[in-house]
Amino acid sequence: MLEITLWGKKFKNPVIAASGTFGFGREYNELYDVSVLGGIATKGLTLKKREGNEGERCYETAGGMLNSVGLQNPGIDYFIENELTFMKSLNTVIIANLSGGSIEEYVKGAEKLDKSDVDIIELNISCPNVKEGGMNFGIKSKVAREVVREVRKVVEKPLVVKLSPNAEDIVDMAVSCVEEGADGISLVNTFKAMAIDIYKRKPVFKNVFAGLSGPSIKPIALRMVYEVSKAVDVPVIGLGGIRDYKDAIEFMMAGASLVQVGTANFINPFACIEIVKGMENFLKVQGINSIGEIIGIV
Amino acid sequence: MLEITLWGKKFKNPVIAASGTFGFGREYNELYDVSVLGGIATKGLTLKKREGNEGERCYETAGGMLNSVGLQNPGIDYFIENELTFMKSLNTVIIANLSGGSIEEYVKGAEKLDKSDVDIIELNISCPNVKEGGMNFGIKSKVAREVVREVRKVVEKPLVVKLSPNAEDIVDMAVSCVEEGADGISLVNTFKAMAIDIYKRKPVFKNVFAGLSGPSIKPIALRMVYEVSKAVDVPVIGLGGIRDYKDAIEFMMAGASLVQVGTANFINPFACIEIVKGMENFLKVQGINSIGEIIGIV
Amino acid sequence: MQYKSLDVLENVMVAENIYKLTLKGEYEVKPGQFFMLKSWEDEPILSRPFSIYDKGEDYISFLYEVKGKGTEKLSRLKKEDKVKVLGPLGNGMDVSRIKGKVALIGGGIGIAPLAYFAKKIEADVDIYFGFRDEVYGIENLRNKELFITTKSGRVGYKGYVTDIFNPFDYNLVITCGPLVMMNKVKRICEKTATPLYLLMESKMACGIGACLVCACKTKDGMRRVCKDGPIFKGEEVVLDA
Amino acid sequence: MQYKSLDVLENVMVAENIYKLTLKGEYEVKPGQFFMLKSWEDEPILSRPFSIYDKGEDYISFLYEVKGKGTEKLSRLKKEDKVKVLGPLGNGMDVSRIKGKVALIGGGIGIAPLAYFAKKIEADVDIYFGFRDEVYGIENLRNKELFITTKSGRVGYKGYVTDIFNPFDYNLVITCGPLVMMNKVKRICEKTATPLYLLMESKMACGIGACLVCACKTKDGMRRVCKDGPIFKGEEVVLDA
Ligand SMILES: Cc1cc2nc3c(=O)[nH]c(=O)nc-3n(C[C@H](O)[C@H](O)[C@H](O)COP(=O)(O)OP(=O)(O)OC[C@H]3O[C@@H](n4cnc5c(N)ncnc54)[C@H](O)[C@@H]3O)c2cc1C
Ligand SMILES: Cc1cc2nc3c(=O)[nH]c(=O)nc-3n(C[C@H](O)[C@H](O)[C@H](O)COP(=O)(O)OP(=O)(O)OC[C@H]3O[C@@H](n4cnc5c(N)ncnc54)[C@H](O)[C@@H]3O)c2cc1C
Ligand SMILES: Cc1cc2nc3c(=O)[nH]c(=O)nc-3n(C[C@H](O)[C@H](O)[C@H](O)COP(=O)(O)O)c2cc1C
Ligand SMILES: Cc1cc2nc3c(=O)[nH]c(=O)nc-3n(C[C@H](O)[C@H](O)[C@H](O)COP(=O)(O)O)c2cc1C
Ligand code: FES
Ligand code: FES
Repeated sequence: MLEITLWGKKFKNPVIAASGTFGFGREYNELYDVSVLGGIATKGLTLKKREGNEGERCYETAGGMLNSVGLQNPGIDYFIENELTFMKSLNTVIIANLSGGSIEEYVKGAEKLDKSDVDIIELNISCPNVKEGGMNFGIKSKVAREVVREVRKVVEKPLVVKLSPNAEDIVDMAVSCVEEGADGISLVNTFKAMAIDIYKRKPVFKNVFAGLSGPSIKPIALRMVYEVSKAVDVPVIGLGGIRDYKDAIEFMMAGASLVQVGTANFINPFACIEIVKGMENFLKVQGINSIGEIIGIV
Repeated sequence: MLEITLWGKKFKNPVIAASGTFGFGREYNELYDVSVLGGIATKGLTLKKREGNEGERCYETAGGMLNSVGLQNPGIDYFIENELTFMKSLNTVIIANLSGGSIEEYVKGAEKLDKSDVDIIELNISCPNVKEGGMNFGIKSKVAREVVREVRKVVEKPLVVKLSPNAEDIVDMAVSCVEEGADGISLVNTFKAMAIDIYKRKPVFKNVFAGLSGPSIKPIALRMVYEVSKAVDVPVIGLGGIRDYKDAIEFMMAGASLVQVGTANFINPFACIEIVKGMENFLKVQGINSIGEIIGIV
Repeated sequence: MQYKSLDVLENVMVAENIYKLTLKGEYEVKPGQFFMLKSWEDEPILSRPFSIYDKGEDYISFLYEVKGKGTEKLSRLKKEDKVKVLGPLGNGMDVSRIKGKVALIGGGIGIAPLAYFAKKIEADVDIYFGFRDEVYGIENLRNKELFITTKSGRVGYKGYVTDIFNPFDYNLVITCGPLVMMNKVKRICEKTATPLYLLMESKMACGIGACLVCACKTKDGMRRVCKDGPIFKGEEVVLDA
Repeated sequence: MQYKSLDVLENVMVAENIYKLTLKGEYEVKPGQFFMLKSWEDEPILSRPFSIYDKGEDYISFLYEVKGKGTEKLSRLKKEDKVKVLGPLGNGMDVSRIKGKVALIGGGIGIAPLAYFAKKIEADVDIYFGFRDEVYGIENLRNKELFITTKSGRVGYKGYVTDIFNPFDYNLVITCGPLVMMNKVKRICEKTATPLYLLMESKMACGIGACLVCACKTKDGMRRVCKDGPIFKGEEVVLDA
């Protein structure tokens, strides 16, 4: 009922754990059998190991949280050697989230992942372009185009591009990525935001800015998913603040073929499985035979 | 201690009731003496009376709300004849929020308001451009420039431009408006967002999209105020999700000279006065002599 | 209009999903007026409007149905808990001026405000209350002419209030309930040109007339349920249902 | 590791701003392990980490200081309320292997986990607890060598634990408390090369090692307080304070 096949991959259900909130699946698998999920997106992977940011990494806001983890990860080689075999054993679709600081870094990382056993590559373009003054690759369509074009050249696996909600024009961004060969679009990543410690009279985060996620961003994320779904003809993965099955259904009705769940895992460690069960129930009660029927119905 | 003078106008304190959430001050004045506020921004005024939107006008989200009031207002002439005298009697700074559907409409409205007794004109560019397919004036700097330029020609009073957070590039937008003669910048208006009724399988709002406001948007609004304050040399009015004095202090430390309080009035009808008192206390406890000392300190 | 924190005196379930909440406080309230209540901290961010259901010297009470997050949280209130209360709000009706015979027509939880009308109207009153199955909210109406209908037939006439109500008999009709019911009542009254008042509902944000969120479509344009209403004249209101 | 909803057996104030919370539940827990607790619905969105303070066959208890929104909400818990509990989490320590003489050095609410260490360590233990003014969390330590310091001088030695603690006497030191204190203890122990373990704190999101929010800077790079810790070897940790 919840099954869906995209890019030749069979998803047991449309619920995927979002990148950066689920590690490589090991930890949540100690809590419940994560193979019931539709898929898992890995922590953002870079060519080389990264230590991530110093100082505060997390700060709560009304209905959401700011994070400044800064792409801490063990590097792609380590991932392939030490984590991927375990992940593949989980019997769910494995999505490698590819991050980078330059086009070359993205391309080299993509080459490695494309040769590995991951099912799908999710290109995270919400990364600071270290060579170009640190502006995010995901802001200007022109810049994003270049990354997608170069990465596409070396990737044979399904390539999903994950957009930043900070993009100047989210629809133009999505269309540009598809034109450059993206097989799918996922959105949204975190919103550029900040917090100030009024007693210390300083930003809470060393980097000043941090990424906002969680239920608070849902209405904006949903709008973006709706707009993008109407504009592109590749599958869209919707995310941003999904915390229960109702939110997930909203994203699918808005046009998403799959959804991802991030911050909600922290709000409720069983969030992903409860969403799967909730969606199943919803379809039954509403007399819907297959989830496909409601995708983009709005 | 909280007093601040800008554009030759004396504000008792930096707390202003935000446009559209405080009517013309009459209603909240039945609850408490609104003359204790630094100022009041009127409901968005258009040249002609408007009935606003049909269908749902309000929907709650995590830490925020969506509204689709659609600029219902009695028109500028009615305002000047029937509301302004009362507002002026309140002994606080009166900011007329000017909205419009075309450049001519803005200009004609501005002419009338400029001849009236309002203290400041706040140009709300988050309005759909009826003539150009309904795209918001506040998205592209080029379009906003035109409105500001034309309105500036007919306005002698202080002219503050209120930005939309949906602008493609908020800093470029602010700089453009200042270049065209804005005396100040206020930000942010509501975020373009949506909600879906999963049982009816339809958007909650007739217009599909609605504006997100409230505590949930604060971290993004604060970031934008910080960025804009660093980029322009006119005073900035910060708003978006302020619900207590701590939020207000954050905005001022980020660079705002004044703050506005919108949705929080609904969360707590005494929000504005509690924020004024809270700021006063904060300054005392922190040994700060004048609010000016912390503006932009971060 | 005041904004206060009041003590809960009682919060009891009176029927399935229906509760009666009594708060300690002294107020002057007209029938049809309402209060914005909030007994929680963060979510939902807005208060919820409830009509005055009953009132004594030092208390006010509300009859409410649990519908969503807000009313669910209200239902958990215990004696001595606190509720934030804004009100009284809305136009309400000066019932001392009413002359002739009055019909009060309520459906479901829409009977809540009408029970207070019944208590305060000194003129001759007939009450028509329609329920799905269980009957509630009639404990103050013992000496009145009370016609009950239930859809299930459990109590009173099996069917709808609009089946048994005849506008000929009345000089004034006041109604509150689901839109479909009010719409029917409106059409019935139009036939006989019987003066009608409707108690309208709408999602609210400020509750005091400042935000224009609670629009009601009328012949004179959009009006505010919270300030210009919730009582509107039958001929004024444009019902979409 | 489990995620469950547990009943509150008791929630009492034991000193100013310090509460002891006891929950009904059977767990196997090592000293130094912790649980993520949440007794509220919406805000704050995240659970809060608390060290195991005491444990019986069918209960676990926590000693906590009210700091912000989360702990304030915990402090309102009453018997029979529910708390969502994820755990036990973190490395904890296998104290049965400890040999020789141990010093436990705690400051403020940092004594909470150490009280459980004291209860479980069978080797010879000296306890050094420093407080600002009021003393708490020592009810299970009656038969132990306990050195109390208070900044105010109200109880025990007037001053800091680090004034009276001599590392020469110990084969192992375990410390938990404010960063400044732990930093001092670390420097003291380094002089005598006394093996030291620190219980680190950090803001947490997932609590189980998945999100990398709870980073602790170590000689081997950033490590997770919730999974690789909260107990770290003294020589590993890079303290910024
Ligand atoms: C002037 C006025 C007086 C009222 N008096 C009473 C009363 O005496 N007793 C009583 O039980 N209810 C009364 N209501 C309705 C009551 O305010 C809503 O049922 C309540 O706000 C629902 O809140 P919730 O958080 O439980 O539900 P939500 O989660 O907000 O919504 C649950 C469902 O109820 C609908 N709903 C929400 N708010 C309203 C609303 N204001 N009007 C209509 N539908 C709504 C939603 O669309 C949704 O379908 C009154 C409403 C108004 C405007
Ligand atoms: C492994 C571990 C075990 C802990 N054990 C205990 C315990 O047994 N008893 C106890 O009282 N406390 C313990 N803490 C600290 C406790 O988790 C925090 O005090 C609590 O999360 C504060 O929540 P709050 O919502 O009340 O405060 P908030 O509103 O979140 O914050 C209030 C203040 O506390 C600071 N703060 C918040 N979270 C933390 C944190 N995790 N570490 C350090 N400072 C923080 C904030 O920066 C702020 O200054 C432990 C922390 C960790 C990481
Ligand atoms: C702690 C944390 C770490 C994240 N790390 C990554 C990452 O490495 N790569 C990425 O593409 N997105 C990352 N994200 C973004 C999420 O995958 C997701 O896009 C975002 O949080 C919005 O979804 P949510 O509201 O469901 O969390 C991270 C989010 C959080 C909260
Ligand atoms: C019900 C409602 C009506 C509004 N109407 C207007 C308006 O007419 N003109 C305008 O410039 N902004 C309007 N706004 C936007 C607010 O002034 C403010 O910019 C926005 O809500 C963000 O601030 P807040 O989070 O404090 O509410 C409205 C907001 C709300 C919630
Ligand atoms: S609820 Fe704000 S005007 Fe009625
Ligand atoms: S809190 Fe998530 S890794 Fe430690």
